[in-house]
Formats: sequence, C-alpha cells, structure tokens
Amino acid sequence: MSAILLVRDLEKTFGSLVAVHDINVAVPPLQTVGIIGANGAGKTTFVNMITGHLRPSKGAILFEGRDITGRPSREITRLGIARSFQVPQVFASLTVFENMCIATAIAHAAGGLLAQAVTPLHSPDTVTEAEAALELFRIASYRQALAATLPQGVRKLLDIAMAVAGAPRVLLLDEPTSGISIEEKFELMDVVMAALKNRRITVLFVEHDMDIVERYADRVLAFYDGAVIADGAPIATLENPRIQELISGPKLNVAAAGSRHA
Amino acid sequence: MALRSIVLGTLVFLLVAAMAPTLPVWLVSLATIALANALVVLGLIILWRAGLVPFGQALFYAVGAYSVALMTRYTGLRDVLVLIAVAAALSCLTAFLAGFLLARYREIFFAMLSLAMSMILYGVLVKTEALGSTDGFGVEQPTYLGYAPQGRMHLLMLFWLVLAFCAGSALLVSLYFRSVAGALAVPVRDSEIRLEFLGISVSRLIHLNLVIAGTLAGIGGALAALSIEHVDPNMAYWTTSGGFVFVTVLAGAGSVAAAFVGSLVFELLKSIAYDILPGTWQIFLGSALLLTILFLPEGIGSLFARLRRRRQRQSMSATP
Amino acid sequence: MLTAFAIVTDGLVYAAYLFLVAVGLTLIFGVMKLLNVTHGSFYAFGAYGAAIAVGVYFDRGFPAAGGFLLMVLVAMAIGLVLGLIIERGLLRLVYGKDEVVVVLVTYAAFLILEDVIQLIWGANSYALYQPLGATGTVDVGALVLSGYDIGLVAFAGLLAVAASFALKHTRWGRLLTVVIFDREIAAAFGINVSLVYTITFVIGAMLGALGGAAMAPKIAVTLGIGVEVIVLAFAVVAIGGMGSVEGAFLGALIVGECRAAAVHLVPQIELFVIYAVMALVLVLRPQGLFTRAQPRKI
Amino acid sequence: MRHQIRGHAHSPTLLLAAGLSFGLPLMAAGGAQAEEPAPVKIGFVTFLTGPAAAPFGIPDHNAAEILVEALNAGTVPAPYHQVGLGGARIDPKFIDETGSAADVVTQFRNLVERDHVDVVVGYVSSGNCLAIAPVAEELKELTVLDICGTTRVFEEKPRHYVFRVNPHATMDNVAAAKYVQNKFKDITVYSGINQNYAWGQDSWRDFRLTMKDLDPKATVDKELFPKLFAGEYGAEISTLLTSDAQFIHSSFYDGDLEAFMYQAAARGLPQRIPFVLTAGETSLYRLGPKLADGAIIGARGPHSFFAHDSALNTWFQKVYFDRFHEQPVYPSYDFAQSLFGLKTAWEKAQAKKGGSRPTTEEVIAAFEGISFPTPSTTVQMALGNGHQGISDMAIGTYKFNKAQNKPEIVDIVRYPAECVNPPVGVDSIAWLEGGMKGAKCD
Repeated sequence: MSAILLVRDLEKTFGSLVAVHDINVAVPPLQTVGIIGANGAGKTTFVNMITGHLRPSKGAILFEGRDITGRPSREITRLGIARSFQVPQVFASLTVFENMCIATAIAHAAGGLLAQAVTPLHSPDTVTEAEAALELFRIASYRQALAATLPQGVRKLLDIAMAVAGAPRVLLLDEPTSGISIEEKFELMDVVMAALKNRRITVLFVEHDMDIVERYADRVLAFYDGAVIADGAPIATLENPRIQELISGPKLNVAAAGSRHA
Repeated sequence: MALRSIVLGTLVFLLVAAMAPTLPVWLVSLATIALANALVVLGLIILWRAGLVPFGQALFYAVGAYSVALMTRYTGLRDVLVLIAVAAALSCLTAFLAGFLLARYREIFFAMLSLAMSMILYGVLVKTEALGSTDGFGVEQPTYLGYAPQGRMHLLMLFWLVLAFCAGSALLVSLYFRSVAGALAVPVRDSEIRLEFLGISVSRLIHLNLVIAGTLAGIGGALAALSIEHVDPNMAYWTTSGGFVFVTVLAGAGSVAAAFVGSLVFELLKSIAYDILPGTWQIFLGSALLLTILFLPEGIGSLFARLRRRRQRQSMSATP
Repeated sequence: MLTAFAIVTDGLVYAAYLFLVAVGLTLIFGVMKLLNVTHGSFYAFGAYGAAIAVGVYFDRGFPAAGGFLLMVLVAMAIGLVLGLIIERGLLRLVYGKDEVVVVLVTYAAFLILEDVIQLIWGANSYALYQPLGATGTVDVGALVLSGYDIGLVAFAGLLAVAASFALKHTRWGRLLTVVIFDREIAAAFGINVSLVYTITFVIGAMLGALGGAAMAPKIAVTLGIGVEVIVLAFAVVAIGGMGSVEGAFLGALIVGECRAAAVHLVPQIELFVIYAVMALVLVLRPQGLFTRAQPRKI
Repeated sequence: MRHQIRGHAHSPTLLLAAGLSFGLPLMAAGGAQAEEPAPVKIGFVTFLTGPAAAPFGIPDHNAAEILVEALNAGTVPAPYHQVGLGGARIDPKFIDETGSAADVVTQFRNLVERDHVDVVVGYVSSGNCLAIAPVAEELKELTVLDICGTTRVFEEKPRHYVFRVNPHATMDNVAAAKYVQNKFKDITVYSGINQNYAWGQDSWRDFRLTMKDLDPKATVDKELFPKLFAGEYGAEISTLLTSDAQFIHSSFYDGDLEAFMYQAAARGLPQRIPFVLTAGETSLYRLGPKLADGAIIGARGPHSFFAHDSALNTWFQKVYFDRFHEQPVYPSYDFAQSLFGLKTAWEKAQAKKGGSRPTTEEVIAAFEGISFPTPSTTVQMALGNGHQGISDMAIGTYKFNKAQNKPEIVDIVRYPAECVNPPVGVDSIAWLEGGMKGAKCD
C-alpha cells in the first residue's frame, strides 16, 4: 500500500552543524510510529521539518503523494498534518472550552481571513463539536477552567485535542508524556491513543519512555546523532542492546524500573 | 446575551440622540469631539486585545482629518458622507500599506515603528507651507445631503452624525469580536505558534486588525476635523497618539462601550482640569490616570463587566 | 572638505548629547523591560538642578573644575531622590501589569512632574552660561569648536566604555546581565531581583539627570525640555536595540551623523531624518542593531 | 440645569483666579452685589504652562493681572481712568492655551457657552488664532486676538466678531529688512536661521521678499530651519560659521534664542557675523552681556525699549516693575494694547448709547477703524475692514551698558505704520511680492 507520509534524504543544517541527515522514512496510513533517541539526536528537528516549522536544507517530504517540502506550517496544517508540542501551546488566558471552540471554529471556517471575520465563533455545530472533543479527550470537567491554571496532563490533552480539531490525517506528538508523573503517563496515552484510533489518524510520537513506546507504537524510529539508526518493530528494536545504550543509556532502566514497580 | 447588549446599545443611542437638543451647547460640542476620538480608541482596543499598542495611531487620524480638510479647501465637495467616505478610504489604504511593514512587529518595536511613521508624516506636514505648516488651515462646514444647517443646528447635525458613526462602528466591532477572526486577538497574545499550527496566518490577522483600527482612526480624524473646523500637523504628533493610548488604558480593552465612555470621561476630566487648575491641569490628568490604573486596573469598562456579573448573580439567585 | 569635517564633528557632538539622554533609558529597559517615560523628567530636573546650583557656584567665583564636579553630584543626588520615589513609591505597585500599562504609569508620573517643575521653579527659563565660557574654544580653519562640546564628546565616550565594561566585568554587571537574560533564572540563583530593579532604576535616573545637567550649559532651561528628549531617546534606543548600551552608543552615532549631514547638505529633511533612520533600521533589523532575536523554543 | 453647571464651573474658578491674581476677582465678586453695573466677564487665554509660557504666557498674564486690577480700581492714567469697561468692573477668567487645536476650541466654547463670558481676549499661537476665528464667528462672540502674528486671520476671510489690535508679523521683517539696508552698505549675501514651524517660515519668507524688493542683488547663502525647541544647534552653528553672509536673520525667541546664542557665542559666531533678531527683545534682560553688541533687535512693534515716552508708558512700566521686579516685554505691551483697544471701543459704544451698557454688536461697530493711544504708541484699526490694527515700527541695535549693567538699544530707526504695513485691501504677501506699492515712508 502507498505511504501517507514519505520522507526522502531529508537533511537540516544550522550553519556548519548538521542536525539531521539522510532520513528516509515511509509511513503507511493508520500506523503509529514511536520516535526515540537521546536529546539532540534530531527528533524534534525532524518533526519541525515535517510540520513546516523548519525548512529542510535538503531532501523531500511527500504527504499523500504531494510534495510539501518547505511549505509554511499553516498550509501543511490545512493539508492535514497536525502536531502537538512538548511545551503545550494553548491560549492561557482563555477557558478550556474557548480554546476548543477556537480550534474547531478555525477548522470549520472555510475561505480566508475575511470570511472568518464574518463567521460567528459560536455557531451551533462548532460548539457541539467542541463539546464532543472535550468529552473524547476526557477533559470536559475542566470546561470552564482557565488554560493557564490547568495541571500539566490536562494541558497536554487540550493541546492534542486542539491539534486534532482540524481533522488531520497525520498527527505528530512531540513528547506527549514529558513532565507527567509515571503513574499518569499511561492513563494519558490510553486516552490519546483511543481518541486517535477513533478518528483514524496516523500518528508519529516522540517519546523518551521506552515502556510507552513499547506499549503504543507499531513501529519505532531510533535517532542517533541526526540519523535514523534503527527502524522496525518495537520489541526487536528496543531489545537490541546497542540501541539501548546508544539511545537511552541509563534513563531507560530508571524509567523502566519505575514503571515496572508501578 | 449578544442581542441584549445590542438592544441596550440601540436604546442608549436613541436616548442620547433625543436628549442632544436639550443639552447645553458646550456639552454637545465637547461630546462631539470626545466621540470622534472614541472611534480611534475603539481601534486601539482592537489592537490592544492582540497585545499591540501603537504609539503612532495619530498617523491615520491625521490622514482622515487632512483628507476632509483638503477636500473642503480645494474641491467643491461638501457633502458630509462623501467627505467621510473618501477620508475613510484613504486612511484604510494608508493602514493597508503601513500594515505590510507593521504586521511583522510586536511589542515595543511595533510601537516604535508606528511612532516613526506618524512622525514622518508630521515632518512632511510641517514642511508644507502651502498647507499653513504648523498653523494648519480651516475646514469648511459640510452639507448633509444638500442641507446646510447653520449655528446651533449645524452643531446638532454634526453631533448626530458622529453619534451615528459611533453606533455603527460599535455594532460592527462587537460583531467582529464575536467572529472567528475577531476572537483570535487574545490567542495572538497567548500563542502565535498554536495559531500558525491551526492554519492561521498571524501576520495576516494582525494586518486585518491594523486596517480596521486605521480606518476607524481615519473616520475619527475626519469627524474631529469637521467639529474642530481646523486641522494642523499636531494631529500627527506622537503626543496625540499618546493621548489616544492614554484614553484606551483609561477605558480598558474590556468592552466596546468602554471606548465611548472612556473618551467622554477623559474630555470632561480635561475640561474640568482646564477650568479649575489652568496652571497645573497636568497634575490633575496624571493623577486621574494613576488612580484609574491602580484602582480600576481593567479600566472604566470593567465597571460594566462588574455590573453585568452582579446582574447575572441576581438573576441566578432570583431563579433557584 | 571643511564641510565634511564639520559634519563629522557636529555629528559627534549631537551623538554625545543623544547618548547621554539615551543610555539611562536603555539600561532601565534592558533590565526591567520598562519603557520609562519619566526619563524626560529626570533630564529636566537634572538640567534645572544644575542650572541653579552650578550657576550659584560660578557666581561665587569658585574654580571652574569644581563646577563640573558639582554638576555631576547634583545630577546624581536628583537621580537618587527621584529614582527612589518613582520606583519604590509608584512602580512597585504596578510590576507584573501589562507592559503598556506600566509605560502609562510612567507617563502619568511624567505629566505630574512637568507641573511640579513649574511649581518649584516657575515658568521662567534659567541659563547656565558660565561653563561654556570656562572651557574656551578650539579653532580649526574657519570652524570654531567649543571646548565644552569636545569635553561632552569625550565624557560620553568614557561613559559608554565605562558602562559596557561595568556590565561585562564587574560582579554587579554580571548580576545585571543575568537579570537581563532571564528574570526567573536570576531569582532562582538567589539574586534579589527587586533590589536589582531599584538600583538599576536609580542609576538610570542618575544618568537621565546627568544628561540634563550636561546639556544645561548649552540650552535655556525652560518648561517642556523633557518632552523633546523622551522621543529622541526612544528613537536612539530603538535604533540601537532596546536595552543595549553599545546599541545606544551606535544608535546615537548614526542619528547624530545623519542629522549633521542633513543640516549641512539637505536642511529640508532635518525635521524627520531621525525618524526616517529609525523606520529604516527597524525595517531592516526588526530587533534594532544590537539585540539579536531570541530563538523561540517550542 | 445649565445654571447649576455654570455655577459649579464658576465657584472654583473664583478661588483659582484668586490664587492667580491676588484676590482681585474676590473684589470683583464683592463689588458684584453693590448696585454698580454688573461686571464684564472676560475670558483671558494664554500659555500658562509649557515652553511658550516663559516668553509669552507669563508676561501676557502678568500684564492682564495688573491692568485688570488697576482698571477695576480706576487707577490707570487718562484716557483710561474710568473704572473697568465703562464703569463696569472686569471679572477675569484665565484659561491655559496649551493643548491641541481641539482642546483650545473646546475651551473657547466652554468659555462662551458654559461660563458666558462677554468677551474673549487672548491667544498667542497663530495656529490657535486661525482655529478660534471661525468658532468666534459661529458663536457670535466678540474676540480680541492678542499676540499671534499670522496675516491669514483677516486676509483669508473677512471677520465680524474677531479683532486683532496688535499689528501682524509682516512689519517686523519689513522694518528689519529696511534697517539692514542702511546698517550694512551694499549687502551681497546673507543667511537665515528660523524655527521650523509656521512663524519661523513666514518670518523668513517676509524678510526675503522685502530684501528682494529693496536690494535685488543680495543673495541668500545658508537657509536653516532647525526643529522648534531643538536645544542642540552645533550643526547649524558650524554651517553658519562656514557661511560668508554679512548678517544672519533669525526670528528665534526666548528659549531657542538663548540656547542658540549661548552655543553660538561659545563658538565665536556673533563676533564674526552680526545677527538680526526680529523677536530678540524678550530675551535681552536674560542674555545681558552674553549677547554680543551690534545685534539688530526688534520687538514686534515699538514696545519697551522702543516705546514713545508717555505718562501711560511710565505708569505701565512702573506698576509692572513694582509687582514683578522686571521690565515689561513686548507680550505685556501687546496685551495692554488689546485691552485698551477693547476698552476704547466699549466706552465709545457706551457713550453713543447715552451711558448704558452696549451690546456686542454696538461694541463691534464702535471698534471698527478706531485709533487709540497705547503705552508704547498709537494703534489704528486700519486693515481687515477695521478689524486689524497697525502701528509704527521701530528697530535698533543692541548695546550692553556695562556701567549700569543693563541692556540698551541704540541707533533706533522708526518707520511709520503705512510704511511697513500693506495698504488697505492688499494681502501682505501680494504687497511684498508686488514691490510694496503704496508704502508711505516719510
């Protein structure tokens, strides 16, 4: 079957520093890909290039066969690739509900800015859809809370929910569980993954916790020093001792140990 | 809710319009200028919600004022609607062009760049001796669809005109605030990245807000020119812009009505200050501003908000 | 040839003037992220203070050198008092509010101080003419340079060097740099940010007053001199890069030379050459010449 | 209701005016209950704050203070010995002129429609005069413009309710140009430095036009327009130092003039090239020895140093000096002329009416075209259908009297009014461009 996301010879250099190079990946529809690697291995750079936050120095990115290399992020979003952020990007001074409404309203508003200037924000179907999304991500109880006051987990969920509002076909999650206590991690990922399956979305997620990867990924991309050093089924890849010490070193054991006890 | 405030606004508008003839003349002319300036403030509120504070909004104010003045001076055009339409179009165009530069800037850099632009216009106007340099020149009285009122009637017609423009702008702007694009102002301040990744071009959004605010400022300037019957380069000077920001803070970005109430309060304050403290009215104004910031941090507008909340609380308790 | 020389020297003198009025502003902005409109009042108070105190001093016929020392002392005293009053008494109450609101607070304070000046010193203008006489002149061909101007340029240069040295190589300077870089981190390091704010603001106020004192001998000290200075200083700071001493220096130099060139070659544009330069620089380098855009972390 | 507003607005005014003018309005108020005629309410508008206060506002306001007081006490020498205006005391209300045109117009409307003043006297800024004139016409309010010099007020439109006793600015520069003709033999080149706003631009234009008429071969070398209140003039001074002009024309006044002079003197400019300062008089007492001898000085009329001596002038200078310990400068004289003009017209109208209080229209009818003595000279309401005054003009050369340690003006030359002002019905620019036809100079 054809890949929904195809990355060819992707390379990004900052001046003399080569952040990532020779990335070749083909992601089939509805697959869930875990991206692992030590800090600075190039994971986020990779995500930023696919979502148009960074312009690749070399190589090509194809989405549903269409070349999207170096397009601005808002276009890529409109095309159907959404993302969440390691540091959740929500509208701190608005309530959870308003955040969600805005996300859905934007997704709905056809045409350009001028069209959006005359479409009301709270149209019945945007509201119902926003409500539905909050239910789906299990954060409806925080409906009226200011985003600024949310606990980290909820903020992450809201961030993802907003990303999904545009009904993307591909979603990139940048460290969805970072800054979340080990106990909550799985809870959160269960909610997210269930929701994404429900919406039939292809997922790439950057993750440090190997148990999470093992549990949720159909496939693992291992980054090291800007290159993909392993690409395969989770178990096989994660068991590989060379990968283990190259990627995660001691961190894995601690995290793993912690979670096994849990 | 939205409907409620619209109905309320219409009532206030009609009431004031009906009361005008019974008000003392000085108050009417004071209110005319105050409301004309309020349109500029309304524009500033739009920008402030997005975290943008221009120190050069006087640029568009002056463009509007000078367009009207020049038309009455060099062309036969006298009809008030034509004059204002042209002024609005020109200031809109100016804002559209300036927007290409300004939309890329934020915070203090935005403020300073807009200041620089307005000061360049100021410099040009001062240099244009044909337009009386700093002395400026007079504005002929307009006609209203062929009707040329005199004396008191002229004053009232102008007041009603300004009032009508205020009502119209208030309605449109509050509708805009309820639209998708209008609702994005606060998000711009909170997280531009998220907006970009929701598929919104933040710079285009800001550009749109700049054009709206600039056009409002231009209409305000045009109306002010008609009521002062004189224009001069000071209308483009940075202190004029500062004055508008002053009123915006006094009013608060809370609600549309705040712009008008704030501007009226400001003009009245100034008038009282001039009257009772000719030598030291700045102390009076400065203190007024300080007290507002300290005790009404959300501006005069927050008073309405409080009232509304109280009303809601009452209605809740009323229906248990 | 002579014109070229004149442009350079005049530009330097004007640049010195601009730097003196801008350096305090940029320091305060850098550390406190506060665009301090009250700076104009500091300038005015400094000018009035110097005009009166130093005037009396010279009238007594004391040695000139002491007069210049006194000028500096008066400025520092005024900066200390005013700075403390404004920062402790007023800004304290509004820290953490919207940036523009804080700017408006300083604007309100400026309005009030404008009238306070009139209440203290009246509406008549004061002149501090003695220092110009005391410093003599230097002839360069047809051009006669005032010794005081040369001193002013030297003083501004020294101040610039001293300031950027102090920021880089003294303990205090490093503390400031930390605060400038990141308030939270500074607090985390156990730096008493609030104290740093107060001291910075007072130093900024002193520099503002010093600017006024240094200009007092050249101008008629009269109402409204503060207003003129504010927007000039803003322009210089915006051009150089908000919060950078080197930037203020470079900005002053650019504006000074451009203006001098305008006066000599195309007087018609003198009125807005400063703002033209400012617009140009902001368009080409949105962050000003000296501050680099911080990368946004996501 | 309006009455309340008015009362409310008024009581603090009295308190304030009391503070401002030494309890005089209290007297006025006290007098108001007596059976004598109701006081004439006059709104006085001038710069009480800001940079224009020192040069114009304060001398203006000081003159108002002592003259209103003296008029109400009836202690002014003949022909102005009658109390107030035709026996009715003057009840003054002072308003600051600082602010935008909008502010100034609003304050004017408040004076007329809220405080119901009978007459408004004032305005320093030409821009404000131009802004006020049409409003005064619209409100049918008798308004006497005071210090502003622009010719446009009466040349752009005929005015009915607006008067200006003080001659417009044209004659300052005409006289200056005539004066330099016999001061410097065969002028070939001169320079000018004027503030970059209407007053400076107009002054320079008038001076150049007159120079063209009188001395076509003279050319302009440097033409500088520094920003108003610029403060730092290094570049301008260098430019002028490198100029081979025989003299430098400037309409600078007060703050800018003094700042410029300190900086210029420090660099030896005045010693090298003499200055023609058309508005220099306000600063002479402050500049004193710092202004080089030989500077040519104007006072916007034959005021202070140039005043014809008369009992009125001696009295004026005395009361002014006794109160404020300084000599009155031309803005003070300008105010005196404005007020005495109004008083003359008022009392003429009242006499015509058999002693009863005249209406605005009657005062206007009486005002048009009258001539009357002022402390410094005689004013003739000759131009603008009798609404714009003219007077003779005098220019002289500065000399600091070290012996008595006070400034002096020597080589004073007087020019008759018809010599330095355009004839009736001719706009001043047209007159200058047309070679000053119809000037009567002997």
